[in-house]
Order: sequence, then structure tokens, then C-alpha cells
Amino acid sequence: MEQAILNLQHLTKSFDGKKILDDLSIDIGRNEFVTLLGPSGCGKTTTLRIIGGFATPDEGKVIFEGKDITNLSPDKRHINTVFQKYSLFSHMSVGENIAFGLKLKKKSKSYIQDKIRYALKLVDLEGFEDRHPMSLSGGQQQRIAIARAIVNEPEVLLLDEPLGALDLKLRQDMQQELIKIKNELGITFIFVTHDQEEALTMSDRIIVMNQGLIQQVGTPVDIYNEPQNAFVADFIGESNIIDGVMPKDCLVEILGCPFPCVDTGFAPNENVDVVIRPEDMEFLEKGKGMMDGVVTSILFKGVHYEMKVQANGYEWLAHSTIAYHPGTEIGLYVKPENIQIMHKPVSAAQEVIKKNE
Amino acid sequence: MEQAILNLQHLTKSFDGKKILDDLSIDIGRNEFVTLLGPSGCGKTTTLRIIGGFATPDEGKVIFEGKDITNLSPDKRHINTVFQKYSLFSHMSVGENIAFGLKLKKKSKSYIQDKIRYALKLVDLEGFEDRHPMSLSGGQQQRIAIARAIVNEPEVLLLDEPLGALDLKLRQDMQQELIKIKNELGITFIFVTHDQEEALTMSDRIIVMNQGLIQQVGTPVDIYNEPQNAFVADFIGESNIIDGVMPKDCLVEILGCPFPCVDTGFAPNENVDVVIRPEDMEFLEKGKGMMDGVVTSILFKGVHYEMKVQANGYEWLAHSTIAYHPGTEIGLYVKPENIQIMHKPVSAAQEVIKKNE
Amino acid sequence: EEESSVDMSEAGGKNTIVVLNYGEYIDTSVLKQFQKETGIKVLYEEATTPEEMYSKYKASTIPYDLICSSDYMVERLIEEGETEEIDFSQMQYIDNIGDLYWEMSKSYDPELKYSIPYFWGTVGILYNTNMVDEEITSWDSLFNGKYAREIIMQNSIRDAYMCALKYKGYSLNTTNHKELQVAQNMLLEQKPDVEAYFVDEVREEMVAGNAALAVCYSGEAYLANEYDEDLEYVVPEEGSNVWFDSWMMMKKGENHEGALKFLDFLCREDIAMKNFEEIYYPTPNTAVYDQLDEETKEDPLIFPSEATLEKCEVYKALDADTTAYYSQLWKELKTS
Amino acid sequence: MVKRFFMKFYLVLIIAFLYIPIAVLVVLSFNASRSRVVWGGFTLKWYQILLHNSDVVAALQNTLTIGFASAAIATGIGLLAAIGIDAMKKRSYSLTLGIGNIPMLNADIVTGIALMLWFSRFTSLGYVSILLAHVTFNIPYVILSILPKLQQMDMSVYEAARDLGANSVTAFFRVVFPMIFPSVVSGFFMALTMSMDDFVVTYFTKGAGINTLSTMIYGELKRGIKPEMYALSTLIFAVVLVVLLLANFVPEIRQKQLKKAAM
Amino acid sequence: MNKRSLLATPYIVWIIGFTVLPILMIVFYALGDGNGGFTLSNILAIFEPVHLKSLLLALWLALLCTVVCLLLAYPLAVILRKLNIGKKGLMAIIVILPMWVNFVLRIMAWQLLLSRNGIINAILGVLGLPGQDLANSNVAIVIGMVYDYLPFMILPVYNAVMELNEDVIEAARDLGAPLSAVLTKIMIPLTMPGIISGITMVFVPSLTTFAIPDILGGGKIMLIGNIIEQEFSTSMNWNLGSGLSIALMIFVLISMMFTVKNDGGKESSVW
Ligand SMILES: Nc1ncnc2c1ncn2[C@@H]1O[C@H](COP(=O)(O)OP(=O)(O)OP(=O)(O)O)[C@@H](O)[C@H]1O
Ligand SMILES: Nc1ncnc2c1ncn2[C@@H]1O[C@H](COP(=O)(O)OP(=O)(O)OP(=O)(O)O)[C@@H](O)[C@H]1O
Ligand SMILES: [Mg+2]
Ligand SMILES: [Mg+2]
Repeated sequence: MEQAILNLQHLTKSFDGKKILDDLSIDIGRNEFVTLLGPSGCGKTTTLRIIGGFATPDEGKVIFEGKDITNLSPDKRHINTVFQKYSLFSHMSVGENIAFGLKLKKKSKSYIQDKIRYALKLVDLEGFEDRHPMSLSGGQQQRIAIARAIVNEPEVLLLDEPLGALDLKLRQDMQQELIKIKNELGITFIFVTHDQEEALTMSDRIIVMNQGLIQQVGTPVDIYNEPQNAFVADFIGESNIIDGVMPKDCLVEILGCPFPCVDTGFAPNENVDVVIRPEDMEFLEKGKGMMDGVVTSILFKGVHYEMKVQANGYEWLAHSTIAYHPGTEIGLYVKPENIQIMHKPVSAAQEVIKKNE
Repeated sequence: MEQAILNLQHLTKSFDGKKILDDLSIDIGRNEFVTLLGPSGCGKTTTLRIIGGFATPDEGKVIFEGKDITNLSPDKRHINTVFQKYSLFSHMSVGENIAFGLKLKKKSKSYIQDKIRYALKLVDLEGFEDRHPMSLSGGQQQRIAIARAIVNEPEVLLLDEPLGALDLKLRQDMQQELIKIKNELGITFIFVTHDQEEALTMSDRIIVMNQGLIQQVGTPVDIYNEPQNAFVADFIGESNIIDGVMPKDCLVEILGCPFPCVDTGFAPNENVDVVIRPEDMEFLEKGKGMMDGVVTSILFKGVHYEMKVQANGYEWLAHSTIAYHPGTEIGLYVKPENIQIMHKPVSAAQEVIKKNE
Repeated sequence: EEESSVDMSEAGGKNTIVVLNYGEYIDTSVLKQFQKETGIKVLYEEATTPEEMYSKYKASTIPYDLICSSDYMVERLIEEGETEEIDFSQMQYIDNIGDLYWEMSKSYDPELKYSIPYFWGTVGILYNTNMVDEEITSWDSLFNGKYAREIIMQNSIRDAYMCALKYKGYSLNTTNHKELQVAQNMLLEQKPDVEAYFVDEVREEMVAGNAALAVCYSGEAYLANEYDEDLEYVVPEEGSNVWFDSWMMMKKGENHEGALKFLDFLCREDIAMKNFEEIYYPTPNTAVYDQLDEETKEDPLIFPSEATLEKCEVYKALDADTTAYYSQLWKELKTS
Repeated sequence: MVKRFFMKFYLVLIIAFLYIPIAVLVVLSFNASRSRVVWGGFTLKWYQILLHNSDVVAALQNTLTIGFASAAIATGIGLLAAIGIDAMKKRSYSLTLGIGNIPMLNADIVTGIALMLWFSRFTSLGYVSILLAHVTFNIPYVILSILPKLQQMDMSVYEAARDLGANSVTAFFRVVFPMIFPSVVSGFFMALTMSMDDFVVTYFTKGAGINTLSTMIYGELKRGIKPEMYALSTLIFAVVLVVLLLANFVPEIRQKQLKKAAM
Repeated sequence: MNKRSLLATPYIVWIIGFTVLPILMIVFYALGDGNGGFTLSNILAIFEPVHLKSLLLALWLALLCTVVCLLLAYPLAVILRKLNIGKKGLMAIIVILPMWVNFVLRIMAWQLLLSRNGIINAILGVLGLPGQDLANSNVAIVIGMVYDYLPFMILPVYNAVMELNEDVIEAARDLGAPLSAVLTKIMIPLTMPGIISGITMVFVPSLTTFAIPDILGGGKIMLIGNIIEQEFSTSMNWNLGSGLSIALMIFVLISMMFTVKNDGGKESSVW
């Protein structure tokens, strides 16, 4: 990544003696859309705060366009943030909030007016200029926070769960708008979300974090389809994660049943983690699958039903657009290419993951 | 609903002359899990505030167990709230926050200790008793807010986007825990979320709101499968909503193509709205479907791919676990039972919906 | 301490008297001695200015038995009929007050019925011989511009105008607006040369050497001289003000008998001596004077010569119009 | 680091400004000379005289009891008032606040004489009348100290407390009060200070035979302030300072000891 | 009036009992001509040149004092917030403690410090610097006023600044605001209630003070407070004194009302 606009080098940060970030290094390319994904409290906000200049790392550097900005004050960075808690200025109207950064840059009145109108339109809050932030609903406040950051056309935009308070419909619209803005203005986005689907849809690259450590960096498809460890697999989507043994290449024994698979290169009889996505679990008639089971529960999820199936002493999670009601006996089948085999964790870092499963 | 614990009767509320709630009536049964669902700013929080006693309606009544509590102060209601903005007490530790309501009820020390431990375990924050709310991450604060409300074992619990700041994994755990608590303690839940899937998964009943008006009330399956109007259909999940004409029962003409369907009872040649869920769009070989089209874009969504297909002048949204790359020519097919036919809006209330599509 | 929580319920009783006096103007042990000897308790109160005393006496419900105030205020209260005739025949020690002082107090208590002189003194110029190389004899040195920013004037209306009036040879009790206007012009012209108008700080300022000349009360001058021998006091040759602080018995009082006892007590030699030693202002009590050593008797800072006294006048209460005019002039002077 | 140094330097400068005059008085209290401008050598005699002067002790007692009582009452009334005023509409808000500030904007002597006329008419002058007068001029300081804090506060926590079953009073004391506590403290101290400092109003509203330190000190103005007063000021000052240091550092030290013991 | 405003009842009763009614007696004097007649001349006397002049001078000095107090107190509050030292109550006491020494003594100490042969000049002399003629001047008056009233500015401003939410400051920094803009655009507007309180508590009393100009100003000037004091005490003209007091009160009240009304919100009013 020669064109990196931002390099985070070996960032470490502790609070009260507890390490929140542990030797975190990432390079972020110009005009890239990078998402930080990870469980609550894993250090996402802390990372953004260091990039934005609101916290200094105990160790490590932040390099922006080749220059060390670790100790540069936030106002001197070409970086803007959409804060998790909105942080709107309560003593200013919505319009004044949005105009704040522009006024500081001494833009002309008409330019500012245009920008306010443009930004409010973007976040679907036309005509809200004169409202007071305190009288807005949660989602409305969040959208104003986005508008306020975007009008400044920063080189890097940090977004801390910017769509968290929005409903699906609006969120999808905003997702599209954000991507459009990113492409139009050539802004680099660093995005924090707790919504896996959002991460998968929007990102060029996803960084999965846990307890201050990077678990995996990759494109959405990589992360989803080739999780590097059980934590990622589990976190990035609902999964069946089971212990298995590889007697030989392309065969894995799970709960006593042999499953053909496509993975190779494991030691003979190596203990492995096996990941199977619920949507890859196929329902056949009883006796026709690899193992038989009984549906124990069903949940309506809109797009599909989610069923739990008891088979060989494990409770499998399976999705299907057809409802199989509890008590139904079925056969389960998984295509070899849908079986993911992973080494068991050995390092300390990977132990952490195990603990979180 | 004879067993209703709470009746909202004709609630109307305006701010600055703008009607936020318009003649809203709902009955909520004992031990029911009711979700308010609707776009940002539609009046969800306002409704909860009226139930909680923090706002008085301009008109209408709140009846709790048969008694009018419209003007009762919040502390005298057997109702607790998890606030959208957490509202933790910053001068108290996490433990003191949780103990607040119990101390007021003069519970014994050991009882309170047990409850704190139980509640913290529930929200997966064991050992956080002595932490200060300000030093917690967003998701952690939200979980403390839940713990603080739940220990009081109210008869009705109001939750305003209580899982908004949590990642999928934790959210699903919390969803299950909440339902467990509801069943164990026999609490009635009134839940606000902007997450359609969450609403579908957790609720006994969903109330879809828009601009202060109720659009539809029903079970998750009803709402998803039988949306009463285009707004609900659109809001509750991604949909293709197209104009159509019904020349006769069980046949609808869309974009010039005849589609067999299962709906009856429309006037001959009535103009209708047709809703087809993207996951119901099936891909066949070119020429083998009802109409031919070209894939124009593809997006990875984890569980499936989302494709846009240009066919007969309309851009169809379609889901599939198999990737069809832009440029691919395919045939589109929809099973008759997956085609939803709805009357066009006529009333003023329905006009509102139309505007929001 | 009991005394502190005394409430007004105690005042007016047979065994108490209420007394109002200037601050630090009595040896407080005298009060205790009085109570010991007579069983009468003194509720003692202090004030800084005669006007304060007046306001407090007139507007409050406190039953003051005795007030010690300055000549013109005594005159005013007598005129307003607030004072009670003193039955001198009941007083054993009244003869200790010298005739000269009775004579002089006629100017404010013409019938000599209502007041008894307590202390007296003059107003003059206190100057620092280190900073002034001539002998000061006249008010002129305040007005001739020689001591620019070295002069401290009295920050009270009458004393300030008195200097100019006396310099010009007018009476200090004049009500003639023309004469007052002349004085005003002099003061206006003098103002840039004045370092400050002070009341209470004059002595310390002079001791500190912050100014060369100051208009000053004789008692203060004496104290100043104690600290700094270089500070000399003179009553200018044009004459000046001689002031009296006298005791009055008040109509409002509820224990005239006790009050009379207290007045008599104050006139007793030993008591008057105690007060003199505490205050060191000239005393009208001849019995005390006679006991003093020669040096003190002859100290012009304590006891001015009769020649000096002859040139001096006592302030008389002014009518409302003149007071208002004074006040107006003073405001103009200060805001100029 | 440099910035921190400058910040501390500024802090020291302001504190010096506030305390240098006090230092002057402390020095004077050890001056053997009665004159404040002449150094007569070091002495402790004023302290001795002070302790034997029952009048001073009585005045001190009056000053302190009136000070604390009036500050406490004013804080109570002012606190309630601030909460009430905060909820008022704009017009009654500015009217109430404006009228309430009258005692502050009147020259002391006007307030003093007005109250004297008033008390004289309806009750007698004495200890209680001083107390009432002090409460009166103290209230605005309390309100002006508490009100802004209330206005700045996010009331959502109050709602949260109500929701958890606290009635309005409990919610106030358990949640709002701790948050505005610092301003209540500073309001109390301002009131206490104003009370201890006041001369004119006290002078006109007090009964005969009652003194506070300030009426005593003013009484002495004409003839020169007694050095005992410097000694007394020094003593008061020293006592408060010691109490303050103890209150601030003892808990810290104890905590450290506890930690040590735990290890 | 809503329920919560009822809490102000004891206060309202108190001000009616001990402020409004006593003031009515002053109004009574103000409207009297001393002989039982009615007149407005005592109140209108404020427009006489001497009175107007002293009022304007008092305004100017009070304004100067207020501005200096604010300029000293605000940075102090910000620094205390940054340094984050001590408990909040502690700071209140440290600031107010000097005031526990009697006013007369404190002002007298300043006289000793500032006078010609005073301590400051002595120190300057030792350092070989020329002495300053500070005493008995307007500068000395302002120093004295600032000294006396500074705590009343520090405390409310400090309380308000401590209350500021760091999030909002960060948001402003993020949007490119240098520290100066954070101060003027965010911190000051948000702490305005505290600033207004401080201004009121400093400006109003310093407008009516008379002791400080008498002692530190060498008695050479008369502010409106001195004039009222003089009418009451030396000239014994309570009618005029009352009239001027009432006029002054009306003047201040109007300017305060205007303040609150002017910017449309009670949260953030600008003087
Ligand atoms: N100022 C602080 N003092 C002490 N601990 C802190 C502080 N700020 C953050 N932490 C801790 O650091 C950890 C990481 O916090 P951070 O806010 O970065 O989490 P996050 O990944 O953004 O979580 P979320 O998704 O819940 O917002 C948390 O455990 C939090 O409690
Ligand atoms: N105090 C108020 N003053 C004026 N308008 C208000 C006030 N409170 C809410 N509103 C307006 O009422 C509408 C509904 O607000 P509400 O908070 O109920 O929305 P919501 O459904 O909870 O939205 P969200 O999902 O964004 O939280 C919004 O348009 C909001 O701007
Ligand atoms: Mg976060
Ligand atoms: Mg809401």
C-alpha cells in the first residue's frame, strides 16, 4: 500500500493499567473505506480518538501523508469525526452547527448557505436549519452530526457508529449517500460499526478487532468466507463452530461423522475448528443427509426462518426460507466447499479469541 | 384483549404546532412483548415518554390496569424505562446506579448486592460495580442502563432502542436474555427499535408507526408477509414496490407482463401496488422466466448477494446466495404466492405513507 | 459570654442603661466598674459619626439613655427636643468640669441644661518637619501651591470648608453663599495639589511619610507625634475649629436615674482619669487636669493655649438649606 | 509541559494576588508598635491581649453564629428559589430575579436604613433582626451561584431517577443535588463571607450592646485599629486554613495508608 | 406557574417581606419633599450634572472592574479545569478564604501596599526600579474593587466551566476550531449563565461601593455610591438619598431586564 494516507504504527494505550489497544498497526489507503468491527468495549472508539487527536497513544505513531501527527492538535488535522454521542452544540441551531467548521474557514455566506442546504438534503432533514438540537429525535441528531462533519470535506472522515440510531430504511439510504459522498469528494472513510451486515456492505476493507488486538484484516468477502479464526467466524455472522479432526486432506470428522471438505495442508489427525454458516445447512429428507436431526425451535426472521436442529449431540443453527416446525425430523447436508476448517489457536493472542467464543 | 395491562387511548401530542402523535390508540396485554417500529422522528420516543409519565398528551388517556394514570407522576407508576441516551448518574458508580431504585424501595443490603451481581452478569459486565459510567464505552453504558431498569422488576418495562449500540453477537445474546427475563418475571415489554429484524425476532406484536400515525398492528409474520400498505411493506424489509393493474382475480399485470398471483376481490382493472420481496425473486436462465433482464450491480451481504436487475424498464432488487455478476442476462421468476397485491392509498393518512416511500 | 446575647428585652429595665458613644472613646473597664458599684448594667454601643448616631437614635426603637456626640449634633438634638434636662443638683462630681468649658459649650447648649462636655480638641495642621523646611503658621500653606500632592485634607464637609473659610477670615458657621462660594473656589483650585482626603487614616499616613501636611485633630496629632517626633502640630493663626464631644440624656431613655448616676460616675476624678489615660484628648475635667504633670499640662498638642482657643469657633448646627448647599458644593468639588 | 508550567504560574499569581494583603495583616499582628506603618519589633502580646478580651470573644461568637445561621438559611431558601426560578417562564423569571437582586444593588446604607425602619416598626432590634437582615442580603448570592449550574444541567438524569421510583424530592436530593453541590457550597461560602464582612446593614439593624467583629472594627476606625484585630484575623485565617488542609489531605493520606496495608 | 416554580414561594415571601416592603419605605422617602409633600425631583435629581457625572464615572469604574475580573477569572477557571486539581469545594474555599478577613482590614492592607512609602514601592526600590504613584488614584480604586469582588466572579465562572462537557469541546476542535475559537464560540456561550452571574455579582456591588473609593482613591472622587451615602449620613437628606437610590435601582433593573430579554433565551443571555 504505497498510497497510504494514514499509517497507524504500533499503537498501544492503557487505561487504569488495563491495555485497551495492544500494538495496533494498520495502513489505510487514500479514498479507501475501512471499517473497524468488533465487540463492545474492544477499543474501536479509542482508536478513532487517537486518529482524531483526542487521545495520545502510550506508544506508537500516527502518520498522515508521511508526516507524524501523533501530537498534532485535532484542529490542525485534515480529519473530521462523527461522534458516537453526536456532541451537537446545544447553544446553536442546526444550521449554525453545520456552519461551524465552514465559518472557521471563513467561507462566504452564500457558500455556507448552499452547503447547509446540501447537507440537510443529504441527511433528509430539509427545513431543519432553525431547529434546536435538543428538540430533535435521536436519529435526527445523529444525522445532523453527519451533516456537520461532511460539509468540511475532510481528507479523512472518522465515523463512530454514525448510523446506529437509524432505522433500516434510512440507514440503507444513508449508506448509499455516504458511499456516494466518499467517491465524489475522494474522502477516506474510517468507519466504526457494530452491524456486521453494514460492515460487509459498505467497506473496501474490514478490520476485525477484539480486546485491542487485530483479529483479521481483509475484504468483506475474505472476512466472511475465510475467517482466520473462530472469533472472526463467530463474530462476523452466526455460525456453527464445532471441534473436528482431520484424518486426511479433504476430510474432516465432526461429532463422529465424516464430512468431505476442500481444505488441505493440515497435519494428520490435527484437531481443528470447523465453521459452517447456518445458511449453508441444507435440509433434506430424513436419512438422506450426512446426519439426521430433529428441529427443536423456529424463529421468524423476515427474510428466512431460523431453526435449531439437534443432531449428534450438537445444536445446529440453520436458516431456510421454508419453515420446519419443531419436532420435524430431517436430514442435514453441507456442501464440501461450505465447510471452513481452521487451526486451533495456539498463541496468547489467539487464546483471547477462544475465551470470547 | 380483556387482559390489557395498558391502554393508550387517542393520544395526541404536538410540539410547536406540529402534530407528533395523532390520535394514537393501542391496547397492550399483560406479559406481551410489543415493539414500536418506525422511521426516525415518527414519535416512538414521545409515545414512551407519555407512557413513562415524562410528557403529558395534549389529548387522550393512558390507562394502566383500568386506572387513568395520564397525570400520575413517573415514580408512582409501576413502569421503568431504559432511556435512549442511557442517562446514567455520573456521580455514582455502576453499582450505585443499579442499586438506586432498590435502595429507594428499602431493600436489604444483601438483596441489593445479589441483584447487582445478577444484573451485571446478565448484561455481561461482571466486576464493573466500581467503575464510573463516564469511563465506559457506549455499549457498556447502554447495558448498565438496562441492568438499572431491570432490577426493579417493573410491571411494564419501556425500552428505547436499548440494544442500539451493541454488536450483533451481543445484541442477540441480550435479545435472548431480555425475553428470558420477560418470561421469568412476567414483565410487559414495550420496545422501541429501528432494527426491523430485531422487531421481527423478539416481538409478540409489532406496531408500525409513521409520522405519528399507526400504519399496521400485527404479529411479525403478519406484518412481514401481509403488509397492509406500501409504507409497511417498504419499511419492514427491502422490497420491490411496483404499480400494477388487476385485469381479473389472480392475475396482475406488471410493466406489461402478466403475473399469476393468489389475490382476489379487487375491482376489474383496479390500479394496485404490487410488492415482491427481493428474496422471492428467482433467477432462471434467460427466456425461461416471466421477464428477461440484465444484472446491473452486485453487493456482498454476507448471507447472500444483493443484485440489481434491469428488466422491463424497472430496476428490480433481488437476493441470491449465488453471485450473478453485472452484465449477466437472466430470466426472472416469482411464485404466485410471493406476489403481494395492495389497494392504492386513498385516505389522507395513507397519502402520508405514499410520500415516504 | 452573656453580654453578647443581650436582647432588647433587657434594655429599658431598672438595672440597665443604654449608652451610645464613639468607638474607642472610653476605657471599657469603667463600664464594668460602674456595674460593680451600682449594679446597673451598661448596654454600650459605638458609632463612627454623629450622623450615624442621629439616624440610629431617630429611626430605631432602641431606648437610648445617653449619647455622647459632637457639638453640632448635640445642638441639633436639643433643638429637636430629643434631650432631657439634666438635674445637676443630683450630681456629686459635676463641679469637676471647668468653667471655661461650660462657657464654650454655650454655643451649642445655650441654657447649659442638656449636656456635659466629655472631651474636646482643636483642628489644625500636622506637618512633617523633614519635608517642610519652614515653620507653618497659616492655612496659607495649604493653598499656596507649594506642596503639590503633599497635602492631606479632612474628608468631611465642614472641616474641609472650615480651612478655607478661616483662611479668608470668615466665620466657620457662615451661611452666606457668597463666602461659601469663595471657599469653594479655593478648594477647587487646591484640589490638584491634594494627595488625598482622609478621615481616619490621616495619622498613619503622616507617620508613614506619605504626605508633608495634613489637616488633623489635635488628639490625633498628639498620637502621631508619639510615633514620629518630626511631626509638628499647629493651630493656624487665622483660627480654627474647636470641638466638643458632650453627653446628653435622651428623652427616649427609660432609666433616667441610672443615666444620671452614670454621668456623675464619668465626672468622678478617678474615672475621668482612666478615660483620659486611655484617650489622651484634652479633658474638661479640672480635677484630672490638676493631677497631671507639668509636661503634659503644657503640651500644646494636648492642651492648646487660651490664646489659641480664642481664635477658634465651635461648629453650630446648620439649617437645612445651608446643609444642602454645602452638600452640593462638596459634590461639585469631588466630581470636578 | 511548558504550557502546564505557565498554567501553574498563573494560578500562583492569582492566589498571590488574593493572599498578599492577608500576609501584610499577618505580619502586622506580630508588630509590637500600635501603628501600622511603624515596625516596633516582634511580639506576641496582641494574641495574649486578644484571648483575655471577652468583648472580642463575644463579638467573634456573634459573627460566627450569625454568619453560619444566616448562610444556612439563605442557602436553603436560595436553593429552593433557584430550582423554582429555573422552571419559570421568561417574564416571571426575570422579574423575580430582578427584584431578588435589589438588596445587592442597593447601597448598603439604603438597605440598612430601610430594614431598620422596617424592623423598628414591627419588632425590636437585636440579634434576630441582624440575622433576618443578613439572610436577606445573602439570598441573591446563593441564587446567583446555583442557578447557572441548574441551567447548564442535563435534566434527563432527573427523569431517570423519577422513573426508578424516586419522588421529586428524593430524585432531587439523590441525583440533582450531588451534581449541583459544588455551586451550593460556593453559594453558602459567599453568603457566609458577605455576612462576616458586612458592617453597615449590621450596624443599623443590631440592638444595643451586640457587636459583631465588623461593627467592632469599624468602631475603632477613628482612633486607629487595635492590633488585636490583626491577631484575630490571623488566627481565624490560620484555623480555617488548617481545617481546610486536613479536610483535603487526610482522606488522601488515609487512602494511601489503606492501600499500603492492603499490600 | 408550574409546580416546580412553587418552590420559590419561601423566597418570594421573603423578598416581599424583607426587600420589597422595606424598599417601599425608601420609595416613600424618595417621593417626599421632606415637608410631607409629594415630589419627583429627588428621583429626577439623578440627571443633575454632578450626579450624572458621578454615575457615569461609577459605571466606567464598575465596568472596568468587571472586565478585569472576568479576564482574570475565566482563564483561571479554564486552567483549573485543565489541571484538574483538588476537589471542587476546596477551590471555592481557597478563593473565598481571604474574604473572611474583615473588609476594612483588607482594604487597609492594600493601602499599605500601594502607598507612596508602601510595600510595593519598597520592593521596587530594593530591585532598583522606580517607585509607582499608585495610591489615591483610579487605578488604586480599580485594584481594590477587583481584589474585593474577584471571588464573586471566579466562583460562578469556575462552576460553569467545570460543568462543560468535554465531548462538545472535542467536536469543535475536530471541526477545525483552534483553541481561541473553542473559547469564543463554544466555551463562553455555553458558560454564559455562570458569566452572567459573575458579572451581576461583581458589577452591581462595585457600582454602588463607597468605601473603596474613599480609602484607596484618597477620597478625591465621588461615585454615585458615595453621593447616596453622603446624603444619608452627612447631609441627612434622606429624601434625596432615597431618590437617587431608587433611580439607580431602576437603572440597574432595566438594564438587567433588557439583558435577559435581549437574546431571547434565559439559558444564554449576553450582558
Ligand atoms: N477514559 C477511560 N478511562 C477508563 N477506561 C476507559 C476510558 N475510555 C475507555 N475505557 C475503556 O476502554 C475500553 C475500550 O473503550 P472504547 O470506547 O474504545 O470501546 P468501543 O470499542 O468503542 O466500544 P463500543 O462499541 O461499546 O462503543 C472499554 O473497556 C472502556 O471501558
Ligand atoms: N421537546 C421537543 N420540542 C420540539 N420538537 C420535539 C421535541 N421532542 C421531540 N420533538 C419532535 O418530535 C418528533 C418525534 O420525536 P421522537 O423523539 O418521538 O422520535 P423517535 O420516533 O423516537 O425518533 P428516533 O428513532 O430518531 O429516536 C421529531 O420530529 C422531533 O423533532
Ligand atoms: Mg465506542
Ligand atoms: Mg427516539
